[in-house]
Amino acid sequence: MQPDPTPAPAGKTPPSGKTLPEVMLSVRGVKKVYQTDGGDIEAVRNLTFDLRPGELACLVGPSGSGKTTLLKCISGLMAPTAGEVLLDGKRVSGPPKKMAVVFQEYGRSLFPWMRVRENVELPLKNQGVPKAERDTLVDEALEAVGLSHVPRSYPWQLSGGMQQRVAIARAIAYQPEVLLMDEPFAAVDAQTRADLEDLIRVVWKKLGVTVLFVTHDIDESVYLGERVIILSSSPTVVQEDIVIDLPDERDQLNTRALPRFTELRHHVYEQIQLAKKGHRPAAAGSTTA
Amino acid sequence: MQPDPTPAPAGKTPPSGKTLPEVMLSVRGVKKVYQTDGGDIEAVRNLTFDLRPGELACLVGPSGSGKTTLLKCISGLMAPTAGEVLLDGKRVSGPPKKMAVVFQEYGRSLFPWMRVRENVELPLKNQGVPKAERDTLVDEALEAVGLSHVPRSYPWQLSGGMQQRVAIARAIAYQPEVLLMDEPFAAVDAQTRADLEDLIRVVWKKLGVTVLFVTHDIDESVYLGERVIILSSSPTVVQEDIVIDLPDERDQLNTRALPRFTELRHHVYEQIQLAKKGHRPAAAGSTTA
Amino acid sequence: MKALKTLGYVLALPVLLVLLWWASTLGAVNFFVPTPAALVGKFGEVWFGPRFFTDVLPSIARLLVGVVAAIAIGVVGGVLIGSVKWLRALLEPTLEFFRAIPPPVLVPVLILLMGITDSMKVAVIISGCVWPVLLNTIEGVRAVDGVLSDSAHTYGIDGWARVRYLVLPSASPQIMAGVRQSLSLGLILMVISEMFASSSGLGFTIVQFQRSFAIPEMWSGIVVLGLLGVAMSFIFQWAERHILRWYHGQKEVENAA
Amino acid sequence: GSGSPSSTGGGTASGGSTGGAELTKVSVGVIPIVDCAPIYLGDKQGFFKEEGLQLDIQTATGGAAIVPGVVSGSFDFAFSNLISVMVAKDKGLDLKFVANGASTTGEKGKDIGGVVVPAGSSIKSAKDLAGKTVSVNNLSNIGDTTIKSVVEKDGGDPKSVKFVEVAFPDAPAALANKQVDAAWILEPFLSKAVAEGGTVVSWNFAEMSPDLDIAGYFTKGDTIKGKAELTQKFTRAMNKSLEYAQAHPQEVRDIVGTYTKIDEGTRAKIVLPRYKVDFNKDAFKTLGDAAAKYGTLTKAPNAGDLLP
Amino acid sequence: MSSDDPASGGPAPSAGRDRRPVRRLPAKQLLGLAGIVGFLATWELIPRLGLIDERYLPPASEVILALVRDFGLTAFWISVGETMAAWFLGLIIAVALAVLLGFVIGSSDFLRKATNSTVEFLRPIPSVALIPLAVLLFGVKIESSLMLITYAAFWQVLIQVLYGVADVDMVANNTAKTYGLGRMARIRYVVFPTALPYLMTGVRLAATVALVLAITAELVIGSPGLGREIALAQSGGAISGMYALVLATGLIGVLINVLMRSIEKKTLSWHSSVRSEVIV
Ligand SMILES: Nc1ncnc2c1ncn2[C@@H]1O[C@H](COP(=O)(O)OP(=O)(O)OP(=O)(O)O)[C@@H](O)[C@H]1O
Ligand SMILES: Nc1ncnc2c1ncn2[C@@H]1O[C@H](COP(=O)(O)OP(=O)(O)OP(=O)(O)O)[C@@H](O)[C@H]1O
Ligand SMILES: [Mg+2]
Ligand SMILES: [Mg+2]
Repeated sequence: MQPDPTPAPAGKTPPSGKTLPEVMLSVRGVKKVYQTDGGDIEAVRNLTFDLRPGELACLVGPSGSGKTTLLKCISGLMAPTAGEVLLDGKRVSGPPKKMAVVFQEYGRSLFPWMRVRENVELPLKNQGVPKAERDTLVDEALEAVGLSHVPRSYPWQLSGGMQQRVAIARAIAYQPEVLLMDEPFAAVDAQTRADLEDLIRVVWKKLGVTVLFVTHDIDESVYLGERVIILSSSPTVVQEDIVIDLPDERDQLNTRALPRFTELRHHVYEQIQLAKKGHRPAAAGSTTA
Repeated sequence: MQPDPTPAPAGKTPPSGKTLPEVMLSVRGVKKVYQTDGGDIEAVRNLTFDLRPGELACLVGPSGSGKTTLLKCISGLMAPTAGEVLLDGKRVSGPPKKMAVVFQEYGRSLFPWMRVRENVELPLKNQGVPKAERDTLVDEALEAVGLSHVPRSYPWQLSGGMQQRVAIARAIAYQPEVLLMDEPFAAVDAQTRADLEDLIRVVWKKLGVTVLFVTHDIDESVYLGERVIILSSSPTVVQEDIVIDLPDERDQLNTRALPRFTELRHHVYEQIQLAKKGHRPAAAGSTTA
Repeated sequence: MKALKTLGYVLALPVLLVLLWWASTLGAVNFFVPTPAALVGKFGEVWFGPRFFTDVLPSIARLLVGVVAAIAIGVVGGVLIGSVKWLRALLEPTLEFFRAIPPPVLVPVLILLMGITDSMKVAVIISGCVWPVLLNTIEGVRAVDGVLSDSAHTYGIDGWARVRYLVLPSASPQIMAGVRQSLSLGLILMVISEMFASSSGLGFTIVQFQRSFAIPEMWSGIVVLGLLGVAMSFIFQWAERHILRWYHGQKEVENAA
Repeated sequence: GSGSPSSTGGGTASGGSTGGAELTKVSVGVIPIVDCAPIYLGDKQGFFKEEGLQLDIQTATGGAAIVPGVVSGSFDFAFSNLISVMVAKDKGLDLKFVANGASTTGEKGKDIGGVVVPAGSSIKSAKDLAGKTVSVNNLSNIGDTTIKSVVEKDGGDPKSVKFVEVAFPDAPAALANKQVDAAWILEPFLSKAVAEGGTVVSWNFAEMSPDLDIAGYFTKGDTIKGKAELTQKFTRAMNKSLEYAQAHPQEVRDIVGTYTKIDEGTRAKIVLPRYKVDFNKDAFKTLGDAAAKYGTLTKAPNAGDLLP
Repeated sequence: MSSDDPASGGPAPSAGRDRRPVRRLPAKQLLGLAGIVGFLATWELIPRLGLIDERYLPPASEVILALVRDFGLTAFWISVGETMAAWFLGLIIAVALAVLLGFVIGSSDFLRKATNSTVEFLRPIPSVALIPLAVLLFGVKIESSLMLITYAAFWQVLIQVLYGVADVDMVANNTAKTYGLGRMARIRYVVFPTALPYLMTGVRLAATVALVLAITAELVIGSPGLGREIALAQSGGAISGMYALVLATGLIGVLINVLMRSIEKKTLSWHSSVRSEVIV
């Protein structure tokens, strides 16, 4: 049914011709079907795209289009029904090293029996990072998300937005090579959100980390990413894959004021609306829809 | 410390002079201090505002400023440390009848042991609404949030955004007189969000329900509300209370294009930035800050 | 003031029940049901003497060893069986088999294997006490929240670290329920272990009283068991409050409506 | 008592022929051991029906259930060893024997119980048990009481014998595994233990008194006073059964197979107790005095109060 | 109304289409069987190798043979029936009482505190110590066993229910509160499902405790059933026969567990412990 072996480029722009040397993360013909007692649910039909090392891509798509599912497949938490995910050329079969994921359900991803600081510290401790370095990393991360005043609170003593920021701090302190984030700013206020957006870009540049960022905020996807991957509605394929050709130095006021920003934003918006209406890209549409 | 008995208007514009006859929900000098083993945390210092019957007010404020705390006090789930909440002139001491709350932690507010339909149906069933009427209400609500295709799924088989929409459907189907919503659209995509915003306004008009709507999206607060109440950062007081003087008929394209919309939006944005920076309004600032 | 209130909670119902019992013994006297006064009289006479050191203390020592060992075995085994699916499938029927074997039948086999020793008695205690801990641990481990488990996975928290930081704390509320069960079961099994192949001990003494129709003495022994149970449970509840502080905190804060 | 086929079989079969309506029901608590064979046999022979009694034989496994059963009235009569009843009487329960149950054969070398040591043991006679560990089925009961008095008779120190509780079925294993130095064992395990190489160093019952009665049927004082006629009927039928059993050992061996799980081979070999009607008062007194001396009883019992 | 077709057909979760999990069962059952076989093999070897004398612990094969012989006897099945009747009645009474009291006590802070000491006092009282009382009240009949079974099993369930009730998710509970669900409705729709996994563990614990006590009571008191048969075999020196009955007891335990597991699978399909087994 689906073109497993051939890594057919579903989008337009990524340099999918020269695959091997220049690819960090490669998603090839991934399909996921959930089996429930009410019948099978095809969450993702056929997704193929690549991320270069150090790329920052945003993933947008209608609610229920399979973004979380895809992230779970990439992080090796779930095996795809068909297709495969390659990380650094190796097939992903379990959670890879040096990958951090910020889950959509932030409230449930923090350990309620650990204080904020311990939550952030745990992955580092587990890796054997020496105490002194660990302390610096944790302090910096908490400072960066604006939570340096509550290190000794338990997660359930924090507001929703604060909990989400703890999860972000944990991911940043971990200094991963690949960072997957699932709507990480959904619960924070506009101002904090802007600050965090800039934080992500700073971290990304500093560490050279490959980032896949799921968001529902179209402005955010355009402002943050080098690329925006738009998913169709379920059954899901890649609707479009746009390169964001904005200047590399971004700034909340100036970048957002650029005419090109508005253009791109508008384009993404239209695509999502198309996706919601059930329109499917030519390449994938040929199979069934 | 705080001016409990006198319902001093903390904001500017609401018609707080003629309190008794025209007030549905009255928050008077509410203060909430959480007691933890790490010391007391003053989440809310002193909040006073009124909502008229059938008013739709949005509540915005920095992350951790106590919005969720306030909602819990209003819904009678938590007793305020000082001050009181009056609903229809009666002091709230437990969850009042005909009030629906959409919680920020949507994932945990759905019952995992019930299917989507049962989750939405439960409050109605509990109220003794006859089966036929119940079915109509549930169907309509699920249809309205775009979930009529998954009534027999369990909540944990849904995506984050879908779960959140189930919680919204449950609140709508309940046909409450007062509706409290805590960032109800945080997990849904832009298009769905727009649709849901319009849905809330339709329901609000149809049922004449009093709505208090917490959001982080400034555009949303301005687009939705008749009033926007801005909270200061912690310790929290009302930073400002703005009447949104946009035409009553709103429309995603036209309303958002109005110059007045941009103006208001800008104003709210500035106030939140002030709040984040720790600036406090004159009335409350006199106490400590 | 607070201490007084706690004391009230602890004593009110027992006092009420003792009064009821006293009232019910006012009329007819039954040989097998002594009056509270007779019981109290015997209590001091029987238990505050050399018997305390020769019978009660050794029993308590065995009980503690047994219960602690049972908890350790139960938790370790439970974590293993709960997290490894094929192991669970492999062992579950066999474990259920052993669980259904009554200790009195098990005693002869244990005597064969271990002789008439203290360790045999401890083994009897363990054989009964592990089940609540084991079962609860297995269930607790199986019920670890999916999102939390995923988080741990992606941060490379595997193996022992996963058990220590994720599995154990998350299962701890349920493990504690099991431990609490096994404490009182331990007391019961202590008595059973001393019913066979024994010549001293608290349980032995109680059974001996029972056989020789020293009924008030027997009931006074049962009171000792009950008091031991209360003492152990209070110590346990205190420990639990510390171990599960996050859990109770989480529940209580929001419960304070 | 639906479990034991003999009681139900006997009760209903002849109940039809004699007109069951006039029969008085009596429930008797027994322990399913060889010693209780006469009542089963008597039931089968119709001795109880002749007295107008319909037996309901209920089995219990030990004194823990028997005495409360009699006190509460669940059993009209019950079987127990002498010491258990002495102890209960000593503690203030109003109990009295109504019939004999089983007695020692009185023959050293061929009795129903003895103290067994493994082959090659240094223990040669009763006095050597001093300082050794000896297993009995129940402490402070007939086993340790008789052994202590035999040890004393033989010149040993009865106080230095260390008794532990091991059930009869487990005793041979405990002995073989050297967990005890000697084991007090009753039939049917005694024959087995001897066949497997054990040596009996003391026939404690026979050595204590060749006429020692070991167990009997008892009831509570209320029954004797309130239902005197019933008691007399039961005693008569029981005595008849005892005599019949003593006269027909093969029938005893056969009927034992119906209510126990002793296999036929073993049944053929085991030593049967002596079944006799009258209690031996002297032996009773010896036993009671010993029990009082070794602390099982607070004071020596009065034979007249306990025996019929 | 327009969307009636898929939805309102049956809002009640009828367990009609549960065929998929069944396919998996054989592998699981095979493993379980392998476990049992391994255990039996060990048992067979211990006496065969002389670690324990064959006279005292007969090899498994001999015991199984004896058990198979028992299977042919009506008396055996009558005993099994008697034991199971006592087990079932005792368990039902214990569970019913414990669930009732557990929810009442558990949902009131006052009651929980006030009953705590008494509960803790009564729980460790061994059923065997209550035998004289039981016999005094009921004689050596099934009622005695019932009283002991109920007493022992009751606490197991009660404690589990108390813990389960305390485990209610506050967001879920608050949600229910704001939608006007009263105390009873909350117990039914929120507290009960939350406590259900705890309750199931409690019932599984109690089911075996009840079995153990049914056997023990029959063993010690002598009321009819498998336990008395064991005592008879023991006192009759029928060692293989005794172990055969013990084996039968264990098998009943395994069967009870299979039953409990299948009930659990039905009632807890939504719970993450069961869920995690279906997915992945
Ligand atoms: N455990 C599950 N069992 C069955 N179906 C599932 C499960 N998880 C997800 N699905 C289904 O898969 C589809 C995609 O879900 P997913 O969570 O990946 O969406 P998403 O893109 O993350 O949506 P959102 O933006 O709302 O979070 C949905 O239709 C959902 O119902
Ligand atoms: N259970 C609790 N125990 C202690 N402190 C708490 C508790 N719940 C909330 N707080 C504190 O109260 C303050 C306000 O929290 P609240 O959840 O009301 O904020 P919020 O405005 O809803 O924030 P957000 O927009 O991030 O959800 C925070 O500082 C938080 O740490
Ligand atoms: Mg998602
Ligand atoms: Mg909040």
